[in-house]
Amino acid sequence: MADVSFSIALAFVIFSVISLGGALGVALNRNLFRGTIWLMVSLFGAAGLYVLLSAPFLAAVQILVYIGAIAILFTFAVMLTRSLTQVRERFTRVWANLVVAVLLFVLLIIGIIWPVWGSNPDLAQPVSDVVVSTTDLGVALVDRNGFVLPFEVASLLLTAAMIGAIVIAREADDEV
Amino acid sequence: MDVLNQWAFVGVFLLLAPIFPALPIGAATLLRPKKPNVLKSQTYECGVETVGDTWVQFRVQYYIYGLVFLVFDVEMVLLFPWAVAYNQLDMFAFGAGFLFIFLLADALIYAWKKDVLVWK
Amino acid sequence: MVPLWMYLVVSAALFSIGTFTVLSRRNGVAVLMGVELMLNAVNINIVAFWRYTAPTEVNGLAFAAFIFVIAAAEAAVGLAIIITVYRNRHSVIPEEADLLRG
Amino acid sequence: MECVGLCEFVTSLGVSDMGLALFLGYLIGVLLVSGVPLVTVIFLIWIERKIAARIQDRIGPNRVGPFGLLQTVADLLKLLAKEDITPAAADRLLYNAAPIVSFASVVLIWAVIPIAPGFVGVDLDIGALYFVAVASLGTLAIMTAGWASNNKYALLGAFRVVALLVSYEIPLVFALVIPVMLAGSMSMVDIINAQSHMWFIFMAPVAMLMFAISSQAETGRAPFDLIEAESELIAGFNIEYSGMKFGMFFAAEFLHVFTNGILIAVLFMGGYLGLFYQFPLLGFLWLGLKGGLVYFVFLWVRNTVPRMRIDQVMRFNWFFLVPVSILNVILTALVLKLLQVWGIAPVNLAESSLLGVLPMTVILLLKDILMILFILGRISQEGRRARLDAERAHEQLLTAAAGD
Repeated sequence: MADVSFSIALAFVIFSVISLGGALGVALNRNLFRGTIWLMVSLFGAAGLYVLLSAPFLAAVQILVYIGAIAILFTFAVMLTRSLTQVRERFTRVWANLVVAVLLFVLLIIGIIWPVWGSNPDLAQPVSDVVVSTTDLGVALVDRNGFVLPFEVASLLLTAAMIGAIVIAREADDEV
Repeated sequence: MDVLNQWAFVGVFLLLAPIFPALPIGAATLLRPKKPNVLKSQTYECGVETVGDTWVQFRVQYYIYGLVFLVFDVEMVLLFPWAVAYNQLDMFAFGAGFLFIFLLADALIYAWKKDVLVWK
Repeated sequence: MVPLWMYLVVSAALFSIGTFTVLSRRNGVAVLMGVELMLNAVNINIVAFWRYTAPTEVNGLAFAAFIFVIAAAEAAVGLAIIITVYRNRHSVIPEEADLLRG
Repeated sequence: MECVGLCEFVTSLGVSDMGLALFLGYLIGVLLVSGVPLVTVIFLIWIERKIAARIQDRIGPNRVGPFGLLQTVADLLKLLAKEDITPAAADRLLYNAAPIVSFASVVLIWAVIPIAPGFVGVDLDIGALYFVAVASLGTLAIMTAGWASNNKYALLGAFRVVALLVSYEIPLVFALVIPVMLAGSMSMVDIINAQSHMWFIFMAPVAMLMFAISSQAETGRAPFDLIEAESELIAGFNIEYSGMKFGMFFAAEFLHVFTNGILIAVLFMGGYLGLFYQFPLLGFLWLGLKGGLVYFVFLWVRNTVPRMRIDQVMRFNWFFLVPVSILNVILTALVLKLLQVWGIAPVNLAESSLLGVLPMTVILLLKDILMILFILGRISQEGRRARLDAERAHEQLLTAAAGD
């Protein structure tokens, strides 16, 4: 068993580094297109974490939705809103914001995560190795006592988002 | 454990997959002649010198295609579990799925009516 | 297995980086990228808690799936607004979209 | 974690460390699984050129080796020795990464394809979703290639291609829902097992057609070959690429077409199922035959149909493919559920029998035929109306001219 935990820990470290490194790339890169690629790297790392957390369905969805669709949308938006003169973007109040972010991180760690969950030995291991399947998710999504209302509301939200975005973007098209 | 076992295979595959195309490209780097000059490494636009910035303005049209695609793609997040579990469900589940797809089809019909999906 | 708090630390770090991006970038598209990072950090948190405390219940998975929907809707509408503002005012900087200011 | 299969083999060779044995086992597995597409792609280029030549009444490559079989090797050698120019204005990192990602995304699909009984890279629970997700990496690679080249035509070409690819992914995924729904699983092996008595092509021909058409568009083949509309876009997104990097985009496209043929064979035509498929070699042969047949149809279409204009391509997708595929999902779901409620259709297809699945096949097929007839009727109606409008306008023009 020792080998298994070691490889899982190794995979965890690798995916965490990918995820956080990509996020840093997003935060610090001045080139927006490269920023989009970094965002995708970060989200790819997060997909790896989902796999380690035994949620491969979410990992596949993460790749499908983010890298397949949201990345494309972001690149389109980058091209559509490029400033005519400056390709490289500016930052505001970097040091103050850095302090805020680091403070937030430290507060989250010492304020919440470590005292509540870090010292709890029960949570070093998952309570069970049995994990619900995608089928169970599907059953619950359309169950009368389950998630059927959020399921329909999600559809409504997507419809509203699509119509709203079309209305907004179409007006922009008329302007030009 | 079994699931992770399977995904370890995918992980190894993920590590190896970029190597297959990288190998011939790398080999080419070693073998090919390398005589760049200013003219060769210019941007190739039909022999004429490049005018202005590459990042020309694009129409919002492209964004709308991406947007509609995104919405349908996300719909799949919820539709695939539904389809997988479909054989175990009752008529109510069909109704729920139908309403779900129907609401999104509405958005598509709206997009039709507004003529935003026609390439202009 | 990796203990739960490690996932929480990664998620907290991701959230902080997202916050930094949202606060320090002036470009609206970059700000939205920061928001995506934050939503993703939240999702890692949810999935981690689900895995460690209630893996036999479907709630965690369903919740995470709905967050995908929300993230997508947010990106779609947010980017559309930024594009419109850019077309009208030739700026992608959120603070400069102040037509509604009294 | 137990050590089985290839891992056992590695241990028998004298590797004592468990973790290393597991890793080496995976490594050999990956090499075996990815060997199939990598070896086929070399022959595919020859096959494709031969078929294209025959359709166009030419002979095709016939100089290098017997029947020109070594033509690809000669091409490869040429590409290896070719100078590879990176434009000075390009984003070097992304410019070099794009062809690699493009090719890798296609090879990665093979991880979930069951090649023969018991010979599958990995039978993921979410196999169907996995291959859609992995294939979408290719779209981003094209976008990146267009942007990193820093060339107006490349960027414009990439934009058009990506708009086309994302549009055609919608009917593709909707068509994919049908086999998943019928089999009640996203695992490729389960989908094949569910077809052990009746292939899905007979239950859902419309879904298969949708899948095939959008696959053709996803690979950028005629009539959707706007990716390489040489005359309009001077080659599109890969204009700045030369040498081996261009070759990688090229190989990725060839391999993707064949992979799509195999995917259709797996999803709709029973994959490796066939006479005596239990012998792995025969199963492999069956899959190859079915996939090859679909692949041939793809090539046939590619070489006979002219290129469509981009507005026609988009119109065809948004006003025909997407609504039909949505309607197809709803109708199939309705009929299937009714049949299951009335007890005509077995809930578990794999454990049923030929007689058990026959009634539902007939009804589903009938439903699809009715749907096709209805759609054809609508199309002819629309066509007639358009013709009448045009005639009326013409007449008005004539009377106006006579009035002057």
